[in-house]
Amino acid sequence: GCTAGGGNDSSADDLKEVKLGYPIGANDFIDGVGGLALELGYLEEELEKEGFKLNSQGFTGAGPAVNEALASGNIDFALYADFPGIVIQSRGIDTRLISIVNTQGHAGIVVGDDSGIESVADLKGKKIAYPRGTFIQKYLLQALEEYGLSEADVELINMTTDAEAALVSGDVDAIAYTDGVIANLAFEKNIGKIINTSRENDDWTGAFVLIGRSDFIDGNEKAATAFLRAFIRAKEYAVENPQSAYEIFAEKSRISIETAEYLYGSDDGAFEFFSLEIEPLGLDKVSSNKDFLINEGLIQNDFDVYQWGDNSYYEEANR
Amino acid sequence: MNKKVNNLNATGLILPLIILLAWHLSVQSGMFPPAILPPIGDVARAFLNMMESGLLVGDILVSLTRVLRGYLLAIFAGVTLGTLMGTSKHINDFFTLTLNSIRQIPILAWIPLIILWLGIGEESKVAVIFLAAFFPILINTISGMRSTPKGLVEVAALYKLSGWMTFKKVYFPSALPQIFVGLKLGLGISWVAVVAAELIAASSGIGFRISDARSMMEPDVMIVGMISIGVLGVSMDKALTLILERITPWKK
Amino acid sequence: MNKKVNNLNATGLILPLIILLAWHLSVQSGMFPPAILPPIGDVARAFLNMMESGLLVGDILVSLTRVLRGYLLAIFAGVTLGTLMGTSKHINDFFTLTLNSIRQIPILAWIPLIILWLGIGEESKVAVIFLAAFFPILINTISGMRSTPKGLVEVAALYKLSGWMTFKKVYFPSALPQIFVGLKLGLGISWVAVVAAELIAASSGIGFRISDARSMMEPDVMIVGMISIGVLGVSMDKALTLILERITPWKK
Amino acid sequence: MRGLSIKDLNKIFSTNCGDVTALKDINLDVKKGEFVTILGHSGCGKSTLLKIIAGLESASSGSITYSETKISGPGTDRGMVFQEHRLLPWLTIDENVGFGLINESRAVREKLVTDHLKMVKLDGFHKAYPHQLSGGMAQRAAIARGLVNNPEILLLDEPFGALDALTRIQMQKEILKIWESEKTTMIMVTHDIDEAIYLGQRIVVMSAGPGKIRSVINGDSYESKDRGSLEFARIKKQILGYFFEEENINPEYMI
Amino acid sequence: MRGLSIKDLNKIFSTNCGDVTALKDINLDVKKGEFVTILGHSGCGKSTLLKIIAGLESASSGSITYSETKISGPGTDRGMVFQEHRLLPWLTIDENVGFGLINESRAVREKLVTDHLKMVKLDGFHKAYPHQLSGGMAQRAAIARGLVNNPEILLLDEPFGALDALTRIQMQKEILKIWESEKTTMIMVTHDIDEAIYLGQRIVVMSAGPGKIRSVINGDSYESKDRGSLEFARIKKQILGYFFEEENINPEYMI
Ligand SMILES: Nc1ncnc2c1ncn2[C@@H]1O[C@H](COP(=O)(O)OP(=O)(O)OP(=O)(O)O)[C@@H](O)[C@H]1O
Ligand SMILES: Nc1ncnc2c1ncn2[C@@H]1O[C@H](COP(=O)(O)OP(=O)(O)OP(=O)(O)O)[C@@H](O)[C@H]1O
Ligand SMILES: [Mg+2]
Ligand SMILES: [Mg+2]
Repeated sequence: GCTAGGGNDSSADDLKEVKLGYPIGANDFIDGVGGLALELGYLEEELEKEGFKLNSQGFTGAGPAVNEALASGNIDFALYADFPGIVIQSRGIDTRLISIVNTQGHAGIVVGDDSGIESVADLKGKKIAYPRGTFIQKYLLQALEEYGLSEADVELINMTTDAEAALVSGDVDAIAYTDGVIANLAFEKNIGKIINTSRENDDWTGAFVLIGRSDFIDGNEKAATAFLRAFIRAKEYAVENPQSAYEIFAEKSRISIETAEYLYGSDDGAFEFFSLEIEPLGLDKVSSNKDFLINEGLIQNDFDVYQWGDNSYYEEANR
Repeated sequence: MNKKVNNLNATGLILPLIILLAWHLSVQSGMFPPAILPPIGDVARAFLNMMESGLLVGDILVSLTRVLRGYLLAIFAGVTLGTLMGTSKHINDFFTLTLNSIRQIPILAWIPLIILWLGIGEESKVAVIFLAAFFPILINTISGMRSTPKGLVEVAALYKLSGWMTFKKVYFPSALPQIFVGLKLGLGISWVAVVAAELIAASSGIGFRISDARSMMEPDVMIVGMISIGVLGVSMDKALTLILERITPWKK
Repeated sequence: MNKKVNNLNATGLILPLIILLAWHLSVQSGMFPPAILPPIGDVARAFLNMMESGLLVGDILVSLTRVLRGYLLAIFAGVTLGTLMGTSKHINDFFTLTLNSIRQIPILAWIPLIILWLGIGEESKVAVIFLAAFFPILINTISGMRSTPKGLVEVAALYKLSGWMTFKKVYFPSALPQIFVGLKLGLGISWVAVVAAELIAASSGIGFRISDARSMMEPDVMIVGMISIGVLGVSMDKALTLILERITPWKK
Repeated sequence: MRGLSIKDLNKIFSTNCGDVTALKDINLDVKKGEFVTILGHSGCGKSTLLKIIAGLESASSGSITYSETKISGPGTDRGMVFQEHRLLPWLTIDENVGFGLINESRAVREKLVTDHLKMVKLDGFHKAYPHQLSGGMAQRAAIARGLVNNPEILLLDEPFGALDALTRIQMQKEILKIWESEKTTMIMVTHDIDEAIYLGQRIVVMSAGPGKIRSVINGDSYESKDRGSLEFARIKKQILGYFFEEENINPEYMI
Repeated sequence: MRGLSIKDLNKIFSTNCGDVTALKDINLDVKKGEFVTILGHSGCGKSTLLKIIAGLESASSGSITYSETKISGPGTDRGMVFQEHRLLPWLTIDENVGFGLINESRAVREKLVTDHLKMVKLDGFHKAYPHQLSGGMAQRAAIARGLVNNPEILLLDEPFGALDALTRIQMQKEILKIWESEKTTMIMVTHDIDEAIYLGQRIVVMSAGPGKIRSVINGDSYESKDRGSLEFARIKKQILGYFFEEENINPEYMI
């Protein structure tokens, strides 16, 4: 990589580069508090204060590429759902869980408008598309169970991409996907209605995390702290100006303000779900997600999530 | 003949061995993280596991069926249309612009439309493979037909051979070596496309296994998948070479 | 000559017009949901918006640079290695097995290794395009070299032409038409691979735009991307045809 | 008229060095069953003329009819042996020779092919491929192909050019035998003056630049078929005279 | 010995119909500056023999030396004109003719090419491509290519087969002129007995199945160069005798 862009700016040259990777679905933007910190420039500012220069990079098509970049040392930090983080840690790449940025990653189920399906219970015998190996898989199984259905009662179809085309063409009856996607389908594109979301049960939600390579963080602890500081500032901004925060989310994700409010306004602008801190509740959730992955045979190596998480950066940032 | 084949195999094995050695040494040196480039032993173990559980054979059969269906369709359509386009200027003019445009469009971009038209069953996976294999076969067939010596076409004209007979006796055998270049390329690309095809609602198949292993960071399984495809592809390619030799006895 | 080109364009436009009409009618009839197949008007509007904002031109320039770099590298490597393999049995034996295996392996499966070796910058995107374009060029070059008439090679041997001069004066011009078949296929595939390439850490480029629009369910933007690639690809393909005609004046 | 009639025929090729007039104002009638030989400098349009008669090239202007019907393409009434052998590389010799007999039954085809391969002394090479034959052998196979389906007019473009002296004499006799028994109309291009006189009832002498008919000589007398006769020598001298008109070579030298 | 020496040469091809012995026990010495012509039935191995001398084919057994050195491949001391013209389709006629002069300066090359194109009467076709020429014109260009770089031995494989009578005579005279002025050793395959006697100091008669040397005839006397002489007729009769040995054709008929 040739990064020597402006050779005469000596102060910029002295800064050490920190590379952050995250999955993107839309317009090079990651949802949530991280996206807000990036968009508002806080992340860049905080890192610069500690002598770092931010190089952020979105990865189309989510998880795997971010993990590959992290494993091969092409990025230092990753901001994404806890599932890929668990996968990479379980694969023996030495990483550190620095922050649980969101303890309420939502998912939902959307069906065709005139399908006659009103609740999860009606899904008996139907085809449901879902992305295998993500927290949505866990949510879907839990939701089905809650409504008295087992895996055998429905036809589950693994679709990591293009599920919406299958819904539109009638090849599947329902899609389980992330909150953002189903809201987009239901409210923006008007091609379906939401029959269930993880808002119903906090156990069904996923978590979003910031992790970093241990060999980078050791010696560059200040970079990790700077991330947390920026996130804290972004959360404060959102709490103080909820309306502008919704606007930013709406604009960057190309959705309407109403949809943004639906997605982020569940606690009326308190933004409690941007926990940032690594507290026991969040760790429990991550740990149960890890257990799910192991039970499903998706990963083999167990590890201790409570050891993985390291709240010292949050504490340092709050000091 | 037989001796030649053996010779080829011996020389051909040098480079793979060098690659294996380089792989082994670079993993040993700790240069690459095993989460991306695992030790050869891990791959062997993953292979044995997948063989034992029947997973690998199952995946191969599923993907092989898809590849064969898409590829055979592509041969049929590519050779037929290629013949028409290579021998008739009108047909050529009619299709060239459209096919040339379609040819450039990424396969991944087709997937939503393919799902819309063909659903999420086998048809759509076969269609993706067809779309990938069709163009190399088409273009090589056209070019092969065009390079048929005019003198020989004149001989057919002289004996008033029907269009079909002229095709069978002159154009086709003349174009055959180049059609086979297309068939080989098309076959290779069919296997390349199998991953894209199995992004559409698949839960088995070697392409699905590769994507799945990738998202679960199981490079050993992934490499087993890659090697399986390599071996399958090479075997089918070799079969094509033998068929070509068999059906073109005039080429020595 | 000029008239011929115009003729071709006129006939070639019939099919695209039919397709446009079918598109229009099927959208009007409500057969397909606009979320997947939007009205032509929407696509035109999206096109104008993207032109106005400079997004489209920017994306095209980014992707064009990548395609050109990967493609030119593939031409260089494919023609060089293809010449060596097509003219020397030893070199051919040495590489065939390995390259034939690699050729079958899905590009998407290479991405982890490419990231490992080349990082997430431009190099890795260029590598994906290279990998896709290389094989059609290689295989057609080999086949073209092999079909050089032995009688003409004998003439070069008679005059004790050096290996290089024999290549330049005999093998190369003889193989040229088929090398161009490879160049055309390789070019098409470069554009097909641009989406796969831009799945690696990209935030602009026409392939990125397509993936992005796809996940955002913006079929109008997606179709603008597809058509842009189609138009670009056809123009470059046409340019290749003209170059071939220019440099092979002996072909009428 | 029953037979071939060529009127005011012109043929112009356009090339990258401008237009080339290959044939200019050709007028020639060939009666049914006649044996006409054509002599002329290299490049004077002999092959082009045969191809136009065969229907493989179209005339730029003028008319050409056979049995009162305009020739607008090839027909099974006309056969041709090309200057190059034009055997199909992927067919064995017997398949090549049987190429024009595709509509015949297998048995008939095999019989005819075997007979003709014997005639051109290629028995034993039934299953060989063209690239395994010498130049002369390939040309003999091509002659067999031209004869095998017994056309009404046979167009021969220097068919014996690649043959050795003995085979050549034998082939000349075979052609005469076929001509006499089958009443085939023969139009043969040759560059051997002796051959043209020996075989042709009429000898058409063409001149080049542009290709025109210089003269048509009658060589149908019994005398002219005897290579030792005075008549033969006279005709040869006359032809050489036309050839050497523009040159300063003494035709005597050649005889 | 200065010159070419062939000892116990054999050549066997393996084909799908089994092995073909193309040449059997060939022994022949050609002195420097000599003009040898080779006659023989089609398929008796004449082209194969020339290719082995040129170094383009290897012998199956036996030895072949030039100036005491074993021939193991082509050399600029030996030139060849092939039975088919073998012009490179992508080169214009002047580039084709200048093909063997790649190491010469541009000026020298142009001069030599222009001279030789004039000699074979192809001036005006400098920039044409081979496919635009008639068969005879292409063969003339090939002859020019063979002559242009003035080899010590020139191997000619039926070079005049496709030429018309006049051009043929002119080319024969040109070849003789070059032979006399350049002292080039010439080995020419032909199927024209008159030509073989007229040009050759010695005439090698080959017989087929397998290809062997039947006889070598001396034709170097002044008398034998006169086509009207008794000596000429005697040699011709002798050759036809060899040819017709196995056949029941009266050689008288041909003379
Ligand atoms: N590449 C080859 N493979 C197999 N057989 C061959 C090959 N080339 C020549 N032959 C055989 O060798 C014999 C001699 O061939 P060659 O071309 O030398 O004959 P020739 O004397 O030049 O005949 P012609 O006068 O017809 O040119 C023939 O029987 C031919 O079938
Ligand atoms: N396809 C073509 N394109 C352009 N010019 C051509 C073409 N075919 C033939 N000619 C030209 O037409 C003229 C006559 O050619 P043709 O082959 O009929 O001569 P020919 O009398 O058969 O000569 P030869 O005895 O050498 O075979 C030549 O000047 C040649 O250059
Ligand atoms: Mg001719
Ligand atoms: Mg020969």
